[in-house]
Amino acid sequence: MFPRPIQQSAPAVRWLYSIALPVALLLWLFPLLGVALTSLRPASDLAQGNYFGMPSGIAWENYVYIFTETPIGQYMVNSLWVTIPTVIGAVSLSLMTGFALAVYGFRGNILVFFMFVAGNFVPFQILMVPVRDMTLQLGMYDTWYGLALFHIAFQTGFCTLFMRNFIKALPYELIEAARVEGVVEWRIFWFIVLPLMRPAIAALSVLVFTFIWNDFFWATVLTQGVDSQPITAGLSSLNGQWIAQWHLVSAGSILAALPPVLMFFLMQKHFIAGLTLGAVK
Amino acid sequence: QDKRVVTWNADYDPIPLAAAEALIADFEAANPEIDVQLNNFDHEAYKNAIRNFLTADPPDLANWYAANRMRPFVEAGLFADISDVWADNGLTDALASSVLSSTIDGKQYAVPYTYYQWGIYYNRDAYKAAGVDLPGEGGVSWDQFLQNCEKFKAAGIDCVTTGSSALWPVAGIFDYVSMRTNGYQFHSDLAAGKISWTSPEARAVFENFGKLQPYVTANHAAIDWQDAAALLVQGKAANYVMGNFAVGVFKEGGMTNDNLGFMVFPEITAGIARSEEAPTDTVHLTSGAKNPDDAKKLLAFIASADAQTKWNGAVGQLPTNKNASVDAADPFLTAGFQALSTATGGIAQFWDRDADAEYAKAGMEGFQQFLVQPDQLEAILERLEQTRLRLYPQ
Amino acid sequence: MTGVTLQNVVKRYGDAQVIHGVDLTVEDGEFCVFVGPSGCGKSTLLRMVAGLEETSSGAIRIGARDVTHADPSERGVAMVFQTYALYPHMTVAENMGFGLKMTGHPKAEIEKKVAEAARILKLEDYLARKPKALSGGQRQRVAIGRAIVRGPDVFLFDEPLSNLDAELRVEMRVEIARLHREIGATMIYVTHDQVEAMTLADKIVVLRKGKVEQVGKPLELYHNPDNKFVAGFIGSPAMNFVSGVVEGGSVTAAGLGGAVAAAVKLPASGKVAVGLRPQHLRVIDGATHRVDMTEALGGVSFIHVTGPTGEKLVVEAKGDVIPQAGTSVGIGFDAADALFFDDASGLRLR
Amino acid sequence: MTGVTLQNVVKRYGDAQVIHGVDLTVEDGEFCVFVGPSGCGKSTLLRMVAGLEETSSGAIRIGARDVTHADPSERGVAMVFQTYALYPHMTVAENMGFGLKMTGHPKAEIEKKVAEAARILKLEDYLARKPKALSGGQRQRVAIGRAIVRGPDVFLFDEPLSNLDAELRVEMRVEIARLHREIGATMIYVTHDQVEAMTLADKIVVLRKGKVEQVGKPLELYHNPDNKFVAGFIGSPAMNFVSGVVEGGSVTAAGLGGAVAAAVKLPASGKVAVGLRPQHLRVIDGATHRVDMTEALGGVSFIHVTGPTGEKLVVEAKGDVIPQAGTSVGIGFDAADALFFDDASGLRLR
Amino acid sequence: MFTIYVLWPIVQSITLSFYDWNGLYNKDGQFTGTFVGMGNYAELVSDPAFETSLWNNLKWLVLYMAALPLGLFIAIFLNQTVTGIRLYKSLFFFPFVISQVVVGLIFAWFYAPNFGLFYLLTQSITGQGTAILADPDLVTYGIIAAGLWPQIAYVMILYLTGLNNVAPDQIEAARLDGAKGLKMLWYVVLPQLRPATFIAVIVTVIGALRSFDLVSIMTNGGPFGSSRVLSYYMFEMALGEYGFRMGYGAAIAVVLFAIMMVFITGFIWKMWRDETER
Ligand SMILES: Nc1ncnc2c1ncn2[C@@H]1O[C@H](COP(=O)(O)OP(=O)(O)OP(=O)(O)O)[C@@H](O)[C@H]1O
Ligand SMILES: Nc1ncnc2c1ncn2[C@@H]1O[C@H](COP(=O)(O)OP(=O)(O)OP(=O)(O)O)[C@@H](O)[C@H]1O
Ligand SMILES: [Mg+2]
Ligand SMILES: [Mg+2]
Repeated sequence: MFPRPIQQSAPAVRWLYSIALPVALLLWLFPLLGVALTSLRPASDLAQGNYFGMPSGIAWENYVYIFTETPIGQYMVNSLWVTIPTVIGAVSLSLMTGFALAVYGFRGNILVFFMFVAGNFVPFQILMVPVRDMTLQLGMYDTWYGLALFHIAFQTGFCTLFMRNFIKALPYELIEAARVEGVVEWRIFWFIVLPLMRPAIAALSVLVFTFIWNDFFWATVLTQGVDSQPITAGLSSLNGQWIAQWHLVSAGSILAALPPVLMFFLMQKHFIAGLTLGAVK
Repeated sequence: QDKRVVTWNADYDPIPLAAAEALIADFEAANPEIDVQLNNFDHEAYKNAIRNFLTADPPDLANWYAANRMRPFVEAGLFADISDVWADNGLTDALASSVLSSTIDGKQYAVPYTYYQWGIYYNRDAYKAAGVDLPGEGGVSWDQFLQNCEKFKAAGIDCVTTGSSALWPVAGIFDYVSMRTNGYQFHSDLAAGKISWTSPEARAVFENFGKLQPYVTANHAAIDWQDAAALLVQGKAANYVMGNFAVGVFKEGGMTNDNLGFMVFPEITAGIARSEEAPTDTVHLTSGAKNPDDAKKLLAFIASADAQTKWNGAVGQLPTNKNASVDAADPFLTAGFQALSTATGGIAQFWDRDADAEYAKAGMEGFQQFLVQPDQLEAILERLEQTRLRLYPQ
Repeated sequence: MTGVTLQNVVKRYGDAQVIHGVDLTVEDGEFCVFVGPSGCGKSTLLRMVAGLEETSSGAIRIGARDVTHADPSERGVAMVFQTYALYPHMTVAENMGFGLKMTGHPKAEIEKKVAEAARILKLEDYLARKPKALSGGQRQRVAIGRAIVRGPDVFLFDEPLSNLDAELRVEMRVEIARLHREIGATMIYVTHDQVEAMTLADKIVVLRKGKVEQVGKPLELYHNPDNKFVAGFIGSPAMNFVSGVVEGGSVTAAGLGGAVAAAVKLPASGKVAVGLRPQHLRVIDGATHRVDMTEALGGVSFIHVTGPTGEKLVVEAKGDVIPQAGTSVGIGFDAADALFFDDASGLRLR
Repeated sequence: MTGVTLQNVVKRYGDAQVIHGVDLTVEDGEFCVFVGPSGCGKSTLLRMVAGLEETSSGAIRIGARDVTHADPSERGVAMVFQTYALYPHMTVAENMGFGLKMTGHPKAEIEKKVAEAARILKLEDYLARKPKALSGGQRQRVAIGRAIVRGPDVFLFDEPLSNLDAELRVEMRVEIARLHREIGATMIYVTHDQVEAMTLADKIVVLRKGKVEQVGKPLELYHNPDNKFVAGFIGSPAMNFVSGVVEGGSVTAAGLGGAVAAAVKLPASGKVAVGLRPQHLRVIDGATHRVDMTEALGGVSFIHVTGPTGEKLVVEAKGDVIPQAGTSVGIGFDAADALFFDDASGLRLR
Repeated sequence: MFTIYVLWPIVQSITLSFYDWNGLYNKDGQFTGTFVGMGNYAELVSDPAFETSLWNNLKWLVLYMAALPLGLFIAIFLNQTVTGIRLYKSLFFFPFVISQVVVGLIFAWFYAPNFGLFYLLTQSITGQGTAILADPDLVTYGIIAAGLWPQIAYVMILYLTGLNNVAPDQIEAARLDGAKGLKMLWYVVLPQLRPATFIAVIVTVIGALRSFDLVSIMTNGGPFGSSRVLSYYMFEMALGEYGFRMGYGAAIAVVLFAIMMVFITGFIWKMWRDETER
């Protein structure tokens, strides 16, 4: 309703709007487009200073190169190893904590809940030294599971907040109705709450997936080698090697950006629902 | 199959790695009862990893750097005293140039096996393009160098280039200006926090540094040393104060022995014995070593002239053992060998290895800032002095 | 015997007491309706019977069993919620059979019972649909069906029709009445709709601020309220009240224009309230009351008048010939229709 | 002259036409009510007058000005929404003064006008409160106050009372009637509540599917509907319709048990619908109709019966003596009360 | 688990901030730090790098807020129903989905001296190319601009959903009241967007204070530390090549935590109010 629907304004304005839309989009995504283009430029173009002109050809070989000559594939696999268990772990844990916090009014409920919320906002830095130290002591430093374990723990805070609010928003009568019908609590959780949580689970999974995939800080802190570093950290160290080879940096960037972008496009509805429901990260 | 195992953690890039493996093969051939297991790390990751594995799961040997860089580990008792290796193999003599940097409190903790010289690499084509006379065999004088810079500037060519986004390249320039102005001992004392930044000597260094400043590539703070190398290759810059490892990059960029030149940094204060920068890489015995005896054998082997000749020959660096030889076909190596062996003033490690880590960092930031904002000199000096007083209370 | 008995039942939320010792017996097979103003505790009382709220003190018995502290599932009750509370991810059949499935009944039995309930409620054609694809009335039927399937002793309804529009409400009301006749189970029904209460109930319980004001058959409450609150609450439009003074055994109500003969036992002196329903009043010639407004609804008209004391009255009139707003009229009534209430306690004087 | 005139007004949404050429004149100071079934276009029509919906074709005039394409704020109208649409972040006073503030009136003047409106609506004590802290009725008053403050020529109301509970609704209805008497501005009022329409309107407009079915005074529509739709729509409970057959100048309605004398011009032959309001029917001895259900509401009872043809009738009965469900009765009526409608067109036969 | 990984470390960090520790255990695995009391904090007060970081953080905080009006502007621009608008909305949202690492690289490329688009742009305008990342006075703004890109996208989505929930009847009432354009926005729409604004402020503040990735990727805090922020400085001190002063790093983290705590408290307080109102 706000602003006034464009359909109600003069044809000239409508025409202007239809022009302005793509132009604005182009400007907005300009850096991204530039990088995408650069990733397809042959190295020779860059060497000749042809940074922005017509590329002399489409160089898919840049992608071939980074796959064959650099461990980017390994980095991506590492990312998956970290991301997928984290999504599964954090979501399933938070389903239970969220249910407990939303449905049972035990003492300290609100306190525990606020703990989760507050933990969610904590600057990573304050956790860094002890978490790194602990991971080291546990012998999980520089392993995907060390990183995933931390992510699960940390994301549980956010996910619980999200799940609790979602379950709270379900009509409480549903649970009461089931109780009157003689359904025990865990079955209520399994047969009533869980199926209704499906959209939330989807939204959260997508969200957590992108968060974790894009995480850089913990990747730097808790991993260091090709064998366990996820793509973000990997890209950063490759960037150190690909000095002045912007076509490679660009190709790597595009690759690193691809999974979350795909995820976003496939699960757009859930993603945005998740963001606005959870709203905090 | 009852070989005794020696474990060795290293941080080699592919070429040095191959050379190290060859070295190990030679050693194992000579000592068939010993099995050396090299565990190679990513170069950057290694700096982090060493702090962990020395405590958690120490190998027998570990790569690291000499001088101040090894001090924390020595003080935490993580590196073992190997004075006996030095004594037993006559290394004090063979590795004479590296004794100082391997020694803490009178004991040796490292076996140096390679270093590389720093100096000025220049593009002959750029000289020609700007109509500047090529430097002669012994380089140019300071005044001449500055005059050349003026000409380069007129021709739109950066006289001196560097890429300081990682900070350390500026330290190379500063070290040279510092050593040429006040000599090696001054550099060493400055790095050790013994000299005030506001002293006349220090000011003199910055004055000379300031003469160079206008001719240094603008925006060097935003680029990496490789980016700057590209500028030299493309002839957009004429001179580059760098370590010998950069030669590979220059050549990859298309330069050849014909248009790439090397000279030592010009003399500034007349009469000061010339000193050079040559960062040394070392291998250490860890305190937690499980097989120290065989590890010491390997250390001795690494220190030997033959092993060093071979390894450095493969990698293109200079051996620390004075009895080793270098590839005569490589003009830069021979020049470097020549420069170092005639450096009567002394061999410096490099600012960030001679100085304590925190102090080194503060210093480099100051150098970089000075190259960007020379008018901030007073503020920079004052800040550095404060840092010095904090880290080295008088 | 599966009636419901409440014995001095009390509910407290923290410090706030919302149910103040309710005693009530609902007979086996009876249709009992709770009415009362919003917030009086109808829902709370019902939910205590269901076991969804803890009982702070007192006892609740269903049949002979004391269920005061029993789990909802063990009480043999079924509840129909205002919001229906259908499980949105299950079909109608699954919704209805869910309770049985969870308590481990065999599949065939569940199916039979669901089919039976669907027949009673004419839901056969919708069994495979999800609740979303149903109209409001159909959803309401499914909610009732879910209750029927389990064959409970007691049905509980919390304003089951208030989310339906007027027309459907009438229809479903008739449906529930039929259902009660058909199954004959004990039912407790919460509503704030006069008509529902009057037409459905065997017994109406009027609640006010967590206390029972009166219990009785609908017309009994209408004609024979125990107190001023019930008199004013039951019946629409509401009863007119005029304050009167007892003087020497008779009542003088200035708002009605004078003395009212009272065939009841009056206090020696003091104030009373005289109650008269709009249909018991009529407009006559006179000049005691001023007409504020008239509302002609076709078959019937309501005349709002203000008496000499400023008290407002509503008069129901048949036919269309009604006085103009602003004119003055008199008010006539049959004193036998008047009810009298003690002014302080509100109790009916009989 | 600030009446409202609609001239062949049409509204289309894309291809769907929802208002089909409405002609209507609302006189200056008149209280005009739009009624009709849900979705018939009442709100749309009102919003077109307000300028919130574009008018696809036709003309709208307010007073002498053609406002068909004028901006809402320029039309001199004020609207009261069903949801009140109060600005939640402003106090009552700010809410009421907002319109004047937007049009740049000086502060002192705004304050004066707000105070005046608050006095009329008895809102003086709440001026500093936010809407959240008000009851439903008070909010409604603020919404009206906001309209008053701007001193518009025409007030528009879209079901302003439907979010209030029954009691408040009556109260606010009286309030609005008083307001209209007091300000005397032109008002257009949309509702689906029979009683509101009958009691408030000077003129009722019955809409159906985007067309005007009949316009007239309330009782005129009640007693003298133009067609079957209006007859069935106005009056509650609704009129009973029984189909009859014209035979030789008289009507035979089997559902009523035989011939009905018709004092109207009948077609030569064919079917007609006979309309009789519940209060015009009475239960008599007989066995033509079966009693389905009875609803005793106290003063009045409704008896639902099914005739021999299966047609259902509702009979209104005074008093409490009513037949039992399941018994058989006869139906009596006065033929003069019956209305006759053409079966095909639904038009009233007169 | 949450306790082990989140709550307990906070306590540990605070404890650690009173020690001087180089991150090494000796060969017996014993902690080698020494207790220095408030020493680390005392040092912080006089540490110019810390001061720079704090200032930069302040700049981040203030300038990041620009994401709010800009995001709102784009949201309003896109809040129409024309064909394909859904696609437009999601494309506009793109930057947010991309890793900050990638964003950093993209902008580094954009700012690169000599051939970076921004450099060329400034060159063509002023004749003198500006290498933002080499300029100590501009570098922080350059990084903030990069950070704003995804942040604006995020805020935009929040506002878009907010706009979706704006009560149409209030807008209509305001139209009748004669409010238009900016007045409408200011008096009627914005107050209704308060929840969205609140969340946007929170995420923006957190984003500003967590600004680690971009600094690390784009400049490593340089040139000469002028683009440091607390979060990066902490990392540098604790795990950087010239760092390994764990205690000092912990002290920085505690300061950062204290700043954040102000906002966390605000958020919790508001949530608590909502919760109890319900
Ligand atoms: N959880 C609670 N905590 C405190 N007081 C409560 C709680 N639930 C209900 N109450 C109070 O108990 C009283 C009775 O509430 P209840 O819902 O039973 O009223 P009701 O008669 O059903 O009203 P309505 O007709 O509006 O549904 C109310 O005054 C309410 O404020
Ligand atoms: N934006 C729209 N697009 C298409 N059709 C619409 C739109 N708005 C309303 N309609 C249609 O116009 C018709 C009239 O709607 P309107 O809201 O005026 O009905 P109403 O009489 O106010 O109904 P109610 O009593 O339910 O409020 C309806 O059939 C509705 O479906
Ligand atoms: Mg209730
Ligand atoms: Mg409507």
